[in-house]
Amino acid sequence: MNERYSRQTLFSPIGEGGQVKIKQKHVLLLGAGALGSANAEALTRAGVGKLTIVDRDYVETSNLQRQQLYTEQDVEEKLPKAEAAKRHLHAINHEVEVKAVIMDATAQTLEPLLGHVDLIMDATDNFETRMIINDLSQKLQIPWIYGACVGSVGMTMTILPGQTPCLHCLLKTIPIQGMTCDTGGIISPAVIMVVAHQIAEALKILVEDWESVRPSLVTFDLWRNQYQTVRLTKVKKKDCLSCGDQRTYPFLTLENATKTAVLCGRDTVQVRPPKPLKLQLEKLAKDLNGSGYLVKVNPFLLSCEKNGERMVVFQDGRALVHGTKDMVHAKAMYQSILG
Amino acid sequence: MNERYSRQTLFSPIGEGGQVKIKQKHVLLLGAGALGSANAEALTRAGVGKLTIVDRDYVETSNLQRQQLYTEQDVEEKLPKAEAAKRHLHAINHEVEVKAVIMDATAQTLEPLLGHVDLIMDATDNFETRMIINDLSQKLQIPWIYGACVGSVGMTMTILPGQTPCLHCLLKTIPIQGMTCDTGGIISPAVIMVVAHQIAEALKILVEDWESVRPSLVTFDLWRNQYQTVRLTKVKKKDCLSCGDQRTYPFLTLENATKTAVLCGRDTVQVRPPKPLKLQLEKLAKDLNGSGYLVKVNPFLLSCEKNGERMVVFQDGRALVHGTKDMVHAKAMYQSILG
Amino acid sequence: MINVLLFAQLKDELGKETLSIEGNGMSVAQLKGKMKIEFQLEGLETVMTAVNEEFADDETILSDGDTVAFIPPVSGG
Amino acid sequence: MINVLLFAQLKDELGKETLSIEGNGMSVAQLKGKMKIEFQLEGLETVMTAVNEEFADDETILSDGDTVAFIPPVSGG
Repeated sequence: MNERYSRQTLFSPIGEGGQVKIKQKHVLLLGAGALGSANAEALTRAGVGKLTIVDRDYVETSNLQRQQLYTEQDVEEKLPKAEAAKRHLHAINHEVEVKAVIMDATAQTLEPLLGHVDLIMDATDNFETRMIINDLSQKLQIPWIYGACVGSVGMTMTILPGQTPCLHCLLKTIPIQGMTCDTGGIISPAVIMVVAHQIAEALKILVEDWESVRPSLVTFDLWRNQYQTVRLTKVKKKDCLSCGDQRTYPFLTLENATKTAVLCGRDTVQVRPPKPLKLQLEKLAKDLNGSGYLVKVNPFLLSCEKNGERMVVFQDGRALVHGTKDMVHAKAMYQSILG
Repeated sequence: MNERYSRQTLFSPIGEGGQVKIKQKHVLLLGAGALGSANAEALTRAGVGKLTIVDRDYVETSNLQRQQLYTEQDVEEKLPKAEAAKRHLHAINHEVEVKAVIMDATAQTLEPLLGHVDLIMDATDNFETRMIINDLSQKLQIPWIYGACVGSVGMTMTILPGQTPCLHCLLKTIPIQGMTCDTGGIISPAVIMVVAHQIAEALKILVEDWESVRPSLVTFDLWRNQYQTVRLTKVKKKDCLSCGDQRTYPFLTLENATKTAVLCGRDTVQVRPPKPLKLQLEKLAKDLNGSGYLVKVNPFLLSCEKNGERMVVFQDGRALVHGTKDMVHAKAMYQSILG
Repeated sequence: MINVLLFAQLKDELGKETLSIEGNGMSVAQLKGKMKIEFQLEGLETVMTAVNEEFADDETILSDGDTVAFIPPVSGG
Repeated sequence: MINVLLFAQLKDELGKETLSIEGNGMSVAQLKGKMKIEFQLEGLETVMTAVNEEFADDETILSDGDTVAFIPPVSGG
């Protein structure tokens, strides 16, 4: 018996046999922010065989309030999150093979990483990327675990291809103008409550205890003392384009992705959503105002500024991010505001 | 605006005003094990003014699977948990004043630490210590947050003196022979789910949002997909000896504490519960057997051995811990088995 | 009567967690429309709906005694 | 009939989460005694009891339709 995992193997649904299985598995974790760092730490402590962490961001001061693993030193060094996470994880459990991938996750960049992956953990901050995960999960038959949080609220759901409904069955269109952590704030209990559910589901999947996998969506609000599970028995749609009979995996096509382009000579990146939106600019302005942005709005566009960066958002969802030529950064900023 | 806490002040029930209050508060955290380390990390990241951590234990390999903050290096150095936690917390947020107290918590050792404490967080592993916290909370009018976990199960409850029922109202006698992490095992999701609830309640108390404090007990089982809140409106007892009209704070007296004594010349510590128990030795033997102990049992006593240490437990709850003269260690071993 | 449960920020917008509303025979979409007008609730178009703790779409028909929960989807992380 | 909900290890001991049992007019203590005999459930003496999601003591009298949850107290940490 490995002393390190003794309390985990004592838990009878895992046992010695389960621990061996956990050790043989490869988990891909998408995102190394709040949900990502906490998920990474728990999976590493639990002794997963291999962990691939994908993230496009670096560590900033405002992350420290809720993102595990990271220290003030990481902020000072402006380390990419995936790399900083990898270093801390190695100090926690050198037995786990951690691979840090610093990149913007798109359908095209993600798919090559998914060979021999047993489970995808969602720790992203937007529905566009989740819909890509959802399509890849169906295409490659890899389970994934949706998790999301904002304020004191969170939500999670486990998707087993060929068995449960998929996220596309639930969300016919990608919801827009949800609250994001950049507009609604976030407290750490909401993060770790989601992670508690995600890791419990992950362990069930890794030890192949399929019967115990939660069949419902969970939603909660820790400040308002709410918790609800929602059964999903009627949700699976035969004509779902992601998991149905005539599936096309629509979110793997370039036309359904957010586009970015550097505008020559202007130090500006244009960000364009896959389909024109109809934003409620006044509402967006109110949210951004509350969150420290300097905002101007008229019926056609909204201009917001913070920390020397300026973004102009048009009613159809198109945006110009000024003061940068970095397309990944511009897209991240866009999604941090529009969700 | 302090950039570090920007996402937390954006959360409107906290706001800038709440952040100022959090900074002014002093939290005492009892225990630096699984619940303790995760609570310590969250409170430190949230920017509490002062954090006192009390723990009697040091970091071991078997802790790493679920106890945040700690690394393989801490195990190698056999650092006391309170001290190891303090070092890691300083790297995360140097603004928080962390005080590490390495000691066995009893009514007598705890009370002197509670001057100017605004909140007590429970991260202990036994009901005896919780009943001491509960009495001190009532005597000194300090809120406390009960939290406990084992296997995939957890439980939490917030106690506001003069307002809510206390733990003694709920538990007329200290339950014995519950599952402990040493007999039932533990997975990290159960830990962090409890911590999510405890930290949400802590933040409400620290920002003095009394209306949002959860009025019910929460219990859950993440593997069996169960979650239940239990209202406590009829629980408060006028004649409760801890919070009632004729209160005597019974758990602050020496006669209600577990006693330890070194048996001269025998390299053995005797541990004696406050009142004689009536243990189900056969059941205890079964639990211990499953958890890697070498167990012998007869109708009068049970003998168990692991890692070169041997303990003999009599049916009335008295125990002899062989191979040590360390009373704190012997008591910790006793409580890790009997809860 | 239909029992309505409001989650997260919807609870704050309305100032309470639960309410009873006439809605026998209505679809979920119709109930949303009615609530939008009566209570000036914003953003009900994009919320998820559960009827008796079961996920439901806009076309689901409601009966007296049903409990309808409106749950805003969450995208942060 | 009384609806009984079994939490945590009690669910495993009985092999299911819920059951219906005759118990109108019984006290919680009597129901515990009956379940101990009928299902060989161990350790019911030390579990917490909730009746209709409200904490209840052993003397609480039960009525048909009540939901009784048995919840083992947790001490680890």
